[in-house]
Amino acid sequence: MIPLSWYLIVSAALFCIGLFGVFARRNAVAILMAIELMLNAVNINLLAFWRYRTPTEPIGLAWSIFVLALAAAEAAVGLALVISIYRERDTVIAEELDTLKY
Amino acid sequence: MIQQIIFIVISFLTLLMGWIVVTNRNLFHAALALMGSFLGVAGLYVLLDAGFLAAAQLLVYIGAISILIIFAIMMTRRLMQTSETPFNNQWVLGGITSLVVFAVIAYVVLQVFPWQPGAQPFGAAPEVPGAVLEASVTQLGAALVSVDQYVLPFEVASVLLLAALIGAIVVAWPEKKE
Amino acid sequence: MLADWQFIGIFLALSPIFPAAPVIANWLLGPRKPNPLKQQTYECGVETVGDTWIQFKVQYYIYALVFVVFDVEAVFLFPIAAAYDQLGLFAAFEVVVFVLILAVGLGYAWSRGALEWT
Amino acid sequence: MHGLAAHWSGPDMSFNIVDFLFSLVQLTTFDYLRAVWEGDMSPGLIEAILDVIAILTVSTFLLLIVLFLIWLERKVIARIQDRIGPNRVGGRFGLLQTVADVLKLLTKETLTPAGADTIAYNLAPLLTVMTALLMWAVIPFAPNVIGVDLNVGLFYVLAVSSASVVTLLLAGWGSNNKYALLGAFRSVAQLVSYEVPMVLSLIIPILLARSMYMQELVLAQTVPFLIVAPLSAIIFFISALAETGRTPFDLLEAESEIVAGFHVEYGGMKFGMFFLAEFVSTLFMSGLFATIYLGGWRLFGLERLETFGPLLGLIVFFIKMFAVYFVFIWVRGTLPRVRIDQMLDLNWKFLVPLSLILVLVVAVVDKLIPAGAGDYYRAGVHLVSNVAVGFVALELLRRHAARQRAIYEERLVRAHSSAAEPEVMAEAAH
Repeated sequence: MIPLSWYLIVSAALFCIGLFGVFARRNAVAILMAIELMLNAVNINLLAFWRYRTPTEPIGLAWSIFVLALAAAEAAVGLALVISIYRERDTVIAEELDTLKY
Repeated sequence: MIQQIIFIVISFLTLLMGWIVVTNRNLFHAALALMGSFLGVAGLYVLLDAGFLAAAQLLVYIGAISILIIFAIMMTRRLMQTSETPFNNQWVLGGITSLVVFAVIAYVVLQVFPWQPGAQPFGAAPEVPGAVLEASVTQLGAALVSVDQYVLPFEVASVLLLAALIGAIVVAWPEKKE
Repeated sequence: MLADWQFIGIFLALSPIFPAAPVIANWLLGPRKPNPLKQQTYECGVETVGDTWIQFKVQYYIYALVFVVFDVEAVFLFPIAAAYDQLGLFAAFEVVVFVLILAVGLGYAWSRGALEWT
Repeated sequence: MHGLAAHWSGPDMSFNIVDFLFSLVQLTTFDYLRAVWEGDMSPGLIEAILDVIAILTVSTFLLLIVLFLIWLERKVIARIQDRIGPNRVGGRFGLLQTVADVLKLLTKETLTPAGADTIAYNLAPLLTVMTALLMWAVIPFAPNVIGVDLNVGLFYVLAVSSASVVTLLLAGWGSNNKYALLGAFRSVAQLVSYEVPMVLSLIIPILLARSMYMQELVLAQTVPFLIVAPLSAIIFFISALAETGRTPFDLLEAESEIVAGFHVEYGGMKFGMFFLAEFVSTLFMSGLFATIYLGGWRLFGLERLETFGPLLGLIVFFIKMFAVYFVFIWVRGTLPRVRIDQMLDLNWKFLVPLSLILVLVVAVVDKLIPAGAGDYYRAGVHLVSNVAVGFVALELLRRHAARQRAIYEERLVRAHSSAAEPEVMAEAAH
């Protein structure tokens, strides 16, 4: 007997922790990790609504798999960018990557 | 009752691990906590009767994405050794924003869905025969390739993965030295 | 459904006992006389120079990358394989297209020389 | 637990030692206990207690059988290399050799290297054994003996085994040692690479059985999948060799060439745990191979016998599992170690493309077979298509090898002619 709202609250909390990480961390890898947390929170939401609203149809399952694929693609490209930037600029601190400003 | 306790324990651990991910100075420990958080989320999936997604979470997030992250951490490590502050100078603002976002979402959620177990609407998961839930995996498989359901997102997902693979190789692979 | 996973949950909770018991027994039975020499990092008898950081090749990352892509592909293909009874020939062609699109990625990595261990 | 036999029922059954022993022989002990305890305890509690009993039994059994496996491996390897092997401790056959080794490990000092990351360093040996044990939860030992028949059975196995890769990174990082970290990176590259063909080859049994339930995978094997899909079985076997880090893919811990790899800094029982996990997971891979390719507990319907069927099934399963395990040892005793570039080339340029093509071929061929066709007809068609794919692959491999040889020989000849030193000429003259 777990109400839907509990899942939603937990997912919101996880999302906001991730959001805080994205806002506050300096390291680009850490920011990507925080984004992964946010994507996980999204998936909890999707599956919670699937289980409580349409458990007989695989809507939530299908979309959460797509989110999974998206997360994998995002992590792959994001981390490749971080590695590439590190090789060029010798830093992965997000604030120091500001050449576009000038 | 037992389910509620399990839920609370799992979500507490998940959130705690998430908190460690965003606050820990040591990036490797942050990555470990991230794995713990992923595992906790997989536990939530199991409570939601989505066993397949829990296994997929384990396979993709813990088995694959975490490894990518740890590889990236180790390849860019030199700067992380110095004891710098993990946060930038706008962390107070970021914290406030996150708190506000959380408050708004929580307020809306609790307005629509009551928090007491058993209260309507959706105070408890609807009763579904176990066989139906177990068959959801094959249902999912059939839906993924069925023309009037998910075949387009399915093929687009493969294109997305292809793009990610090629893009990441282009970005990360050093140019050949002539 | 949940009852099935109960077994896994209990297993997960109990399984640390089995490796922990011998390690703790080892800790209780073994001698405890640490000294700096014993705790040195093993580097073939030579003293350690610098910290444990080495320049890793991008190669490792590329392998993990291709692995991630094929792992996600497996997540899509497993439920389809399990539901293969309900599907027609057309579904088989969709699977073929799906796999071939990803095979292009593998082919690209190959032709770019990214799979080469140098 | 799925019970075939519902002999044990009735609201007021009491414990009876004869019935209990009989239920042990029938492998229906859990149904018996369930019937005995019914009414005394709530059903949830009964299930939980039975789960705990099952877990403790299986895990203890696995930990103990590793003692035997290590002895077996040493003995067989010794025989293959024309040695005697363990022969002092515990009688002529050295049966207690491993027990002595364990006692030695238990009395070693537990050291933590200076500067180690204590959390990662101590977590790694725990996690590696945990993942090795957790995989056994879905293996069907007999018709009615399986931890739990999950609806994602085989997928669960893959998920847990992929999670075990992380422990290597933990160990490598935690030790604060360059060699350990380098070893961990190499190991992870190997495991991650070989996971791709393994995952792809495991899609094929699922395609053929149309199910991920382990029991249904066994039930679907009227013709063992080793015959229906031999290529998939071979690919799985090769990648299982690599996943468990055994010869010819044991370059992670090539004792004779590099220091032991990611677990250099481990000693005593912590090292023992890595060793243990390696054996448990090798045995698991044998069990998995026996289950999905050799028909698990099936033996021409003999396991359907009324009373002793389940026990027979259990014995059959164990015989198959140990037969596969023996092949693992045999391979170790026969083949030399490969180089890391050869290993990765074999994977990415041969096994992965081959398994991709195989998945496509099996998927299409399976749909082309008319719906009403019998099991043997289907098996025959799949076998033919598999052999065709395998033949083409081998032919391509052969041509590639011939080309490589030609290039190599040409280079050799050129080196000789350009050098043209008197010594070389003299040697050639002899």
